[in-house]
Order: sequence, then C-alpha cells, then structure tokens
Amino acid sequence: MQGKNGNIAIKIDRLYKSFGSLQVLKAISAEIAKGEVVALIGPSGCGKSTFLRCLNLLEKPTSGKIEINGQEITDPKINVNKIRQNVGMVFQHFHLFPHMSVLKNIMYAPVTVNNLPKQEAQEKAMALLKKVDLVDKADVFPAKLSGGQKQRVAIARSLAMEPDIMLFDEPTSALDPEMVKEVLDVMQAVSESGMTMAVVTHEMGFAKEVADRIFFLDRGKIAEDAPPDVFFSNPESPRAQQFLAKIL
Amino acid sequence: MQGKNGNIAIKIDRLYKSFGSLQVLKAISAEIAKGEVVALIGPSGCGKSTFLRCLNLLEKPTSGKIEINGQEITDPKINVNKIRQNVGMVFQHFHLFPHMSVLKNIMYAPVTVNNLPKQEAQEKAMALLKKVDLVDKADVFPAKLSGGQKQRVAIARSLAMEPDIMLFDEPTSALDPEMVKEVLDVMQAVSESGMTMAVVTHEMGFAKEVADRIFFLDRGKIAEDAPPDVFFSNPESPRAQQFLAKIL
Amino acid sequence: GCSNQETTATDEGDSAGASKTLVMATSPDYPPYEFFETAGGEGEPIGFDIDIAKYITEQLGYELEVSGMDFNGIIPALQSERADFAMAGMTPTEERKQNVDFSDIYYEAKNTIVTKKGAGFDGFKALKGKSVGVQLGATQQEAAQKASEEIGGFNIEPRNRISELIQEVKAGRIDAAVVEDTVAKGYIQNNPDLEFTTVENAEAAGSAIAFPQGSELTAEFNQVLEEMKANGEMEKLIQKWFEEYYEQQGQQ
Amino acid sequence: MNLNFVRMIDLHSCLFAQLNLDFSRITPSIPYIFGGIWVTLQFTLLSAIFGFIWGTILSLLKISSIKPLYWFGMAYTSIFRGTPLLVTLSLIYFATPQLTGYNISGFQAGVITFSLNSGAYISEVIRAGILAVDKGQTEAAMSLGVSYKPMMLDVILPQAIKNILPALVNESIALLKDSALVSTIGATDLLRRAQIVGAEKYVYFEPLLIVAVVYYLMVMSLTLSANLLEQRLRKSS
Amino acid sequence: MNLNFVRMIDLHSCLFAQLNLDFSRITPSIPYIFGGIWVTLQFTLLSAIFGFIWGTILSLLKISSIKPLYWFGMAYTSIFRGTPLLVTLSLIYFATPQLTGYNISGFQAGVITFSLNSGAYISEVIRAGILAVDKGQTEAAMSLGVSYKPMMLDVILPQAIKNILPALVNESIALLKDSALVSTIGATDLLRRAQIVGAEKYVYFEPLLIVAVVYYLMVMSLTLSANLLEQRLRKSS
Ligand SMILES: Nc1ncnc2c1ncn2[C@@H]1O[C@H](COP(=O)(O)OP(=O)(O)OP(=O)(O)O)[C@@H](O)[C@H]1O
Ligand SMILES: Nc1ncnc2c1ncn2[C@@H]1O[C@H](COP(=O)(O)OP(=O)(O)OP(=O)(O)O)[C@@H](O)[C@H]1O
Ligand SMILES: NC(=[NH2+])NCCC[C@H](N)C(=O)O
Ligand SMILES: [Mg+2]
Ligand SMILES: [Mg+2]
Repeated sequence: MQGKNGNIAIKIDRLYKSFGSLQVLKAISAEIAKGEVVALIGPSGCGKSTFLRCLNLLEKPTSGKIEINGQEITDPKINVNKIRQNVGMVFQHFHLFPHMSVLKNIMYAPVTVNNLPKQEAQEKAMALLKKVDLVDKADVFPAKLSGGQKQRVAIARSLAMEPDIMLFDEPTSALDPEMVKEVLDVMQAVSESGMTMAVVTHEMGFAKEVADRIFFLDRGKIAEDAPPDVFFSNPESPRAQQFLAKIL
Repeated sequence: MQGKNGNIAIKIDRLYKSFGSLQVLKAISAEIAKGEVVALIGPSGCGKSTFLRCLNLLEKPTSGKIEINGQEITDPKINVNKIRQNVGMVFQHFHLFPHMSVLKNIMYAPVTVNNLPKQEAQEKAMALLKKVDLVDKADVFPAKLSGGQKQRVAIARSLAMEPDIMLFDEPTSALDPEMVKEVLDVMQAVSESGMTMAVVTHEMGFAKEVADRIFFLDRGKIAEDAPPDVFFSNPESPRAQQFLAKIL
Repeated sequence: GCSNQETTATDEGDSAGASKTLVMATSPDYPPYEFFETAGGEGEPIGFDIDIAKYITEQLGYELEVSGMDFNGIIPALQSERADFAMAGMTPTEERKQNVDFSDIYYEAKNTIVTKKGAGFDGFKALKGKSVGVQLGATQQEAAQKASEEIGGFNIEPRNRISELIQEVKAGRIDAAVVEDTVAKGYIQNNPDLEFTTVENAEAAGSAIAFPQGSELTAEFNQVLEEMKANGEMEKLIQKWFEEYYEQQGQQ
Repeated sequence: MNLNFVRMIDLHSCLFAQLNLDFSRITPSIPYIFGGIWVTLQFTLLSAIFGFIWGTILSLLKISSIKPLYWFGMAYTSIFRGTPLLVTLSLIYFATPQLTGYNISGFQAGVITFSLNSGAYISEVIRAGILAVDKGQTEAAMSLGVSYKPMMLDVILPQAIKNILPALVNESIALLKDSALVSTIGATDLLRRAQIVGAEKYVYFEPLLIVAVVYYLMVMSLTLSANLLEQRLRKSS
Repeated sequence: MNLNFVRMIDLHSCLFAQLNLDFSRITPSIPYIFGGIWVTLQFTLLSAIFGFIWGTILSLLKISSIKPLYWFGMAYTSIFRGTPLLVTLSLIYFATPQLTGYNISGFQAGVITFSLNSGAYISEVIRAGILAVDKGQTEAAMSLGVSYKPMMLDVILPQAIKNILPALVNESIALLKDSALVSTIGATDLLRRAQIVGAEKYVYFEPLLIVAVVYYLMVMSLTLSANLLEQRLRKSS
C-alpha cells in the first residue's frame, strides 16, 4: 500500500456521501501516496465522480474523514478555498471561461487568488502553454479550439495554481477519438513530473500504462484495489470480471 | 467490387452536397452490394453523417445520382416517403418517441404507414423485441431505459418497417462503454441476417470483425475503399495512416 | 361591391313583437343627475336624468337601457349610433350642436369652483397661475379655458370623471375643480374638507337631451318634456333629487 | 411580544391613519364590487378560449409554406404586439359600430380585442412549442417513411403540448391582469365597479384597495395551479 | 392585375368609407399629438433606468442567503406580478399625496409605478440570467480556489449579461406599450393627447389611429434594434 516515496498525499477514512435518501458512497477508506497515479474505473453511476468531487469539497461528504497532506479537510472550520487551491480538477466538459482568451483563462486564478503580478502570471501561463503545446493559441478564445485543445488548456489552467494533487473526471470522454491521444499524452507528462493524480477514465490503455494503481468502484464501494497488471489480467471480484468482459 | 451475391443495393454516382458555400461531399461515387456491410470511418466533420443522410434523403443532394435497388431516388418526382420506408436509419441519440411505450414505438410506423392491423403489428413488434432481447421492456417508456436498451429499441423500430437497407450513424458513441457491446451484438446479428448496412462508427473492433468493406472519408471524398484486413494492416493514403495512428 | 348598411341594430329591426328598446348613453359619475346605486349588489343607475328618461320612454312606449361611459365618450357614442339618446346633464353648446341634436333645456344650473376648505379662491381671478381641474369634454373645460384667457392664465387639468377631479382636489394636486353647483353640493356634503363658491358665469349651464343628428326621437322627446313641465312631474323630480336626496345624504 | 413587532404595528396603523381609510361607508356596496369578479372571470375565460382557437389557426398560418398565409400571420402578430392594448381596445370599441353598424358593448369589444391580441401571443407560443421539439424526432419519423400529417399529429404535437401548456396558463394570467383595461370602455368589471362605488360614495381609495387584493388573490391562485401543472408535466416526462 | 386584388382594394376603400375618416379637422392638432411622443419616450426611458437599478437590487436580495431579504424580494415580486398595472397605478397616484403630503403628478406617479413594477420583472430576468450560466463555470472557478465575490464579478455576471440583455430590451418594449396607461391619470402622453383632441374636435377615431401608428413605429424600431443586438451577441460567442 506504500506509494512511490512513502508519504501519504490523500487519506480517506470511512467516507460516506448521500444525496437525500440515495447513498452514493459507502464507507470508502483508502490512501494515496505522494506522486502516485490512481485510475478510478467502474460502471456508470457507481459513484466515481462523486468520490472525486469529495476530494476537493465540490461535494460535502456526509460523514467520514479526508486528509490531504496530513490536513483534515472535512473539518468544518477549514478554509475551503485554500484547500481547493491545492487540489486541481479537470472536468469532462472542460468548463473553460468562454469570455476570456486562453492566456487569460490560465492567468485568472493565480492573479485573482494568489495576487501574482500580471507579468509573472503571464510568463508562467506561457510556460504552461508550451508544456501543453498550445503557445500559438494564447490569444484565441475557447470557442475556436477543438475539444482536445480545450482540455489541454483546462489542464494548464489547473496546473497554474501549482496544486499538489490533480483530479481528472473522464477527461477524454467528450472528445472525438482522434483527440484522445493528445490529451492522454499531456496527462502522462504531468504524471511523470511527480504529480499525485486521481483519474476517472474509460481509457483502459491509459489505465494500464500510466496508473500505479486501479480502484474499481462498484455501488459506492471500492470493490477492488490493485496494480493494473494484476487487475487487468486477473480481476478478483465477479463484478470486475463482468465489467472487463463487457468493456474489452 | 462485387458484394456477397453480386446484386447492387446502392449505387452512388458523382454525389455532391453543399451547405451554402460549404462543400461537404465532393463527387462521391460508390457501389454497395446487397447484403454487404460497409463501415464509414474518418475524422470528425469529414462528411460521414451527411453522406449517410443523403442515402435516405434526409439531406437533399446538391447534384449527382443515387440508385437504390436500381431505382433513382434523386429523381425529383420520386415519393420520398416510399423510399425511406425501404431504408432504415439508426441515430447516435436514438430519437425514440418519448411519449410512446417501447411497443408503441415499434408498432407506430407499420400501423400508420403500412396500415398493418394492430394485432399483427404487435406480434411483429414482440418478435423484434425478442430479437433485441427486450421483451420484458415492452410496456416501459423510453425514459426508463438505459442508453444501450434505447438503441436496441431504435434498431427494432427501424427493422419493423422491413427495410432492405439499414443506415447507422455512430450508433454507439452516445453509450456508456459497458453498453456498447450489447448494441454491437444486435447489429452483428442483423448483418448476419443478410441486411445491407452502412455504418458510421468509431468502433474499430466492430469495423474489423463485421464490415465487409471500409470507406475512409476525408474532406468529403472517399479517400480509401478497402476490405478491413487490408485497410487496418496496410492503409494506403497518408491521411488514413495518420488517422489510424491517432485512434489506436 | 360597397354596400352601405345604414341600418343599425336599434332601427326598426325587431319592432315586430315587444316594444323597441332605446339605449341611453350617460356618464354615471354625476350625482344627483346620474350615478349608480350599488348597495343592493346589482348596480342600478339612478338619478334625476335617469328618472326623466324612464318617464319619457314609458310615455312613448319604449324600453330603456342605460349604457354608462366616460363623459367624453358620449358624443362619439351618439355619432356612431351606439346610443339612441344621451342624458348626462349635458349643456347644448354651438360646437356640440354641429355634431348632435338637442332637445329643449329641462334644467338650469350654475358652475362653481370646488376647493379645499379655507383655500380662499373666490373666483377665477384668484386662480391665476394655479391648476384648475375640469371634466374632459365638458362645458366646464371651455368655461375654464375662456376664463384662463381673460385673466392671463392657469393650468387646465382635464380628467375623465368628476369623482377623480374631487379626489385630485383633496390630494391637493389641483387647486380647484370647476363643477356644477347641484353636483358640487353632494361632494361637499360628503367631504367636510372641501368647499365651493359659485362663479360669476356669463352663460347658464342648462341641461338638455342629446340625439344623433337627424334623429326622429328629438321631437317625440320634446313633446313629453313639455308635458312634464306642465303636469308637475318635472317639479316633483327636481324636488326629489335636488332637495330630498341631499337631506338624506346629510342624515347619513 | 418584542418591541420591533410593536413598532411595526404602530407604523402600520400610522400609515393607515394618514390614509384616513374608512371602509364602513362602502360596506353595503361590497357585494356589488364582488359581482365584478364574475364579470372579470367571464371576460378572461372567453378571451382565453377565443384567443386559443385563433392563436392555433395563426400558428398554423405561420408555419405554413404558402407565402401569403405566412405573411398575413407575421404581419398580424407584429401589429398586435406593436400597439398598446389600451389603444387597440379603444380603436375596436369605436370602430366596430362605424364599420359594421353593430352596437358593440364594452364587454364585447373587450373580448374581441383581447382575443385578437392574445391570439397573436398564443400563436407565438404554439409555434415556439412546435419548434422546440427535438429535430431528431422529426428525422426519426421521416426516416420511418411517416408523412407530414401523421408526423405532426402523432409525434410532434403531443410533445409540443408539454412546452405549450405552462406558457398558455401564463398567457391567461396576463389576460386576467389586462382585463382591468376594459374598465376604460365602460364594462362593469372589478375595477370599473370600484370606480363607480367611489363616485357614488365619494370615497376613492378604499374600493381600489379592495379590488387590488381581489385581483392579487385571483392571480395567485392561477399561478399556483400553473406551478402544480408544470410540476406534474415535468414528473410525467 | 388579377381580380382578387381589385376586390381587395375595393373592400379597403369600402371599409374606410364607412369609417368616414376625416383627418382634415384634426390637422392643426397633429403637432400637439406628436408632442406626446417625447412625453411617452421620456416616461419609458426614466422607468427603464429606475426599473433596472431597482431590479438589480431586488435580484441580489432574491439570491441572498439572508432570509428576511430573500422573503422581502419574493413577496415584493409576487405583489407586483399579481396586481393589474392599472390598479397599482391608480393606487399609487391617489395614495401618495395622502401618505406623504407630496402632490405627485401623473407623470411622476407613472414613473414610480412603472419603475416599481418593471423592477419586479427585471429582477426575475437578472436572476434567471445568473442561474442560466452553466453550473460547470461555478465549479471550475471554485475548484481553482476562487472565492464568491470575484467568481460572481469576473466569471458569472459577464456571461449572464448575454442572457439578460435581450430580455431587458423586451422589458423596455413592454414598458413603452404599457406607458399608454398613464393617460388614465392625466399625464399628457400620446394616448391622452389623442383623447383630448378627440374631445375637443368631436372626432374620436382619427387621433387614435394616428397614435396607434406612432406607437407601432416606435415599438418596431425598438424590436429591430433588439434583434440586431441579439444577433451580434450570438455572433460574438
Ligand atoms: N447532485 C446530485 N444529486 C442527486 N443525485 C446525484 C447527484 N450527483 C450524483 N447523483 C447520483 O449519484 C450516483 C453516482 O453518481 P456519479 O456521478 O458519482 O456516478 P459516476 O460513477 O461518475 O457515473 P458516470 O460514469 O455516469 O459519470 C448516481 O446515481 C447519480 O444519479
Ligand atoms: N445542416 C447543416 N448546415 C450547415 N453545415 C452543416 C450541416 N450539417 C453538417 N454541416 C457541416 O458539414 C460538415 C460535415 O458534417 P458531418 O456531420 O457530415 O460530419 P461527420 O463526418 O459526421 O462528423 P462527426 O464525426 O463530427 O459526426 C461539417 O463541417 C458540418 O459543420
Ligand atoms: N355626467 C356628467 N359628468 N356630465 C357633465 C356635464 C357637464 C356640463 N354640463 C356639460 O354639458 O358639459
Ligand atoms: Mg461521472
Ligand atoms: Mg456525424
């Protein structure tokens, strides 16, 4: 259960989440090490998004404890915005700010939240655009970008806050097939820079290749927690076996 | 170029289609034999949907000739509804009639268009529901179905008109990954019953296994027309090579 | 083709069976001439003019139907033959005579100025520079206009209904309203904060019945009016509405 | 009882004191005023029914492919949407006798004007409801070989109704409120009765206040039923 | 020229003949009537501006988490949406002097009533505009650690404006049309001037027809600019 360097980035202890009478997450406990990449997979509606959204408090857990870098974020007295600055999130539908240019999208949070001088923020944004290979799109508005380009900008926007942890919720499922790879490549590069990542994905190739561990969620529980080679070649639970049979 | 039994089901001759000043299809010519299954693949926006929609006159071709079973459907004096009864279509987003039960969805066109007695139409619909393995959902409304179930009903609805040809426009891309297979299985069964099929798809597995031929469309033209084994192992055009490199 | 239908619904159309109904246009904001008795829940038009109209139509063998509207709509109603005659304490002026026909005058009244108690306006002269309310389309509007020209100007504020005018005076939005004495009396009695003074007016404000131009009713009505004056019926009604009515009001 | 509350009551009675409200004088006339509820409701109902029929016809004209019908529908809508109701009302009230020789009453002129006017609005509602049905539905029906008429009747209209119904109730609410305009042409609706009582009893404000409350209650009950309807429709889909 | 067309002309002249239109009598008064254009426009403009300011405040109350503010905003909106404008107008016109001792003019009472009234509608428009912005935008901003105020000002409101602007123009059009109601409380706007001229000259129909046309032209030009605006907004996104 120890990650790449022995330190715990995320510790989850008996996490419950309900929407009204619907119990979506049931007693989830897990640890994710610093620098580790975890792929979350499972059937539709099993609670993957909800789980991810609890990690940056976009959903308020019903009960249970979440620690990030040793700090308990489920503490009601916590400054939620401070926590979120440290946990980046990339959405299926990008959610770029449509009325800001690509550059402004990336600069916005550092300038507004961290009071970074504009000059500095712009330099940083340009560096990030270089990383996601979109330097030439700096002054373009999001509407003019392809899906893959939008998602790469969204990743750069998250990285601009220099988070310790990045969450991805199906970052490639809204993309045309030809654009999937360019996004996955960027994500792989991010993971190689040592980022702790939790990725909800249906891209089994990516899960196999990049993830350090697979969480298979089923009806609100982690039904299986294993390294990819074990999980894909030899899934334990019958649900996982079923799921893989269908998907491959 | 000869299909399974030597008869031509669809013959397309220098088909052009423009939307305003945008030329989408450029001088497409092709023949599809009776009982043949053709997979249409190509990058987004290349004109796959437009091509398909010209075949049942949902789009009016700008110029060129289309013959179905030897009848020229591009003739302006043709009875469009008669043609369409003979060419079924399945859409990415199903388009079931939300205010009719599953059974009514399937019975509607035979009763309304062919004046089939209700009793008979219902028997036929139940037989089709059996084929797509949804007999127990006969009285349910579409909103209660999963995506995969919806698409199987949509296929049954099309089959109820006993068309000679079936068109599929990305029938699985709106589905959760676990539901893709159940739909592809039904499609394979339909193809095995000898139906002539044109299928726009991103499912390369299906294209490889079920299609007799691949049309690779690029910028409004058929850039490559080859059997699947040839196309996937040894694509000729550089565009197809590029496309396959990205997608796999 | 352009076939003109000159006939209106009120013409001979249905004279076969029951007696013909005459529609009377009036502006029921004008106690004691015409107003609504609403306490019963039905909303009966009553008043001096209504009683006269009832008497005349009865004598002549017509049914009577009263149609209420704003005063400035009465002449158009006659012109468009929406009504067969109009009684609304209406004064026959030269201008009006060019548009409608009038009967003989059946009652004379004078104009007054209604003001807040203690305002001290004793005539048009005192109103210079003030705002003066009148009913739109009424003779008081002309009278005020004339007075305004003579004395060098005040603002004329036309309103559709007398009741609005009184309310405006009470609100202090206008300084005075020009109203007939018989009518002003009722409003003063019911609003202790108001008072009125009779103005030194040149021409008297007599009331007559109005008809569409060329109407055959004019002569018939004049004849009955004559009879009423002769047989004391008119005096009885004057007694009823300009004496007894106010006594009753005072008791309430 | 806390102080704030006492002060509020104080303030209220102070406001009312300044208005010198005296309802006792008009108490006998309250049944007469309330009689106007029926007139107003009748008026609204008739206008809504005729408006709906006329609006349906207009909407068919406006999705028609026959150009003169289409243009007539569009021009008609534009005129009624572009002129104040109070102006149209007076015009129709005064023009009808001159044009047709028929001595239209204020009530009738009101029903006609409001039907003609709400027909214009309702036709837009129906047209929008039809256009809001997913284009995929049309395409699915067409690709099954279904022709125009059954497609409209069986597939499109039943779905359009759901978009249309709430808007229709809103249009009825607007009609109910606008109905107060007929008071200006002498129909004895709620508002007019308040004015009449005011003129008889020499009190102006109190009857107005009463009818304001009555209108509010009527509109609220319509609004509530509209919300219930919308909820039920949303549930059923 | 075909027969139908000839018959149409015939019918028209017949209609006008029956109306006995006679504009010559009111020609001298036409400048007086047109003077009302300025009154009507001024009235509409003032009401739109005050209504917008008041509507913005109300919409903030209505998305506020402080309960009394929220309830005030909701009750206020409900009252103004539930009462006919003509009734509110009379109430304010006659109550203000009694309540405040200030002798409000018809014009002022009109501006106040219409501002209060359109404030209620505009607050709904603004609120809906804010709610219509994709929830993903809020979530994206939140997950970057942006706090409420900059999120509203920099991310949500700029996007909401696009939804709001066309609705605001429509509200102004409604205001322009409703402005005819102030004729009932003696403000000398377009409609009132037509009535005054009618009463003076004993021609009722012609001045009404003239102002109907003037209103129509004013509304149409506003509508056209609204359409242009909407198109431009759609293009820019
Ligand atoms: N805000 C919400 N209110 C009510 N129910 C919700 C809400 N969000 C999610 N749910 C429900 O919680 C369950 C889990 O949803 P979640 O989105 O986490 O699933 P998922 O695994 O991400 O599915 P998918 O693969 O479809 O994205 C579902 O049944 C969903 O309907
Ligand atoms: N009705 C239309 N009007 C105008 N342009 C259209 C219309 N339909 C399609 N197009 C344009 O025609 C081109 C081809 O569209 P088409 O939908 O056929 O592509 P496609 O290959 O099916 O793409 P995808 O994989 O995204 O479905 C695109 O540029 C599209 O924007
Ligand atoms: N019912 C009325 N309001 N009548 C007002 C009549 C005023 C005046 N005598 C006139 O003839 O003009
Ligand atoms: Mg999800
Ligand atoms: Mg397509």
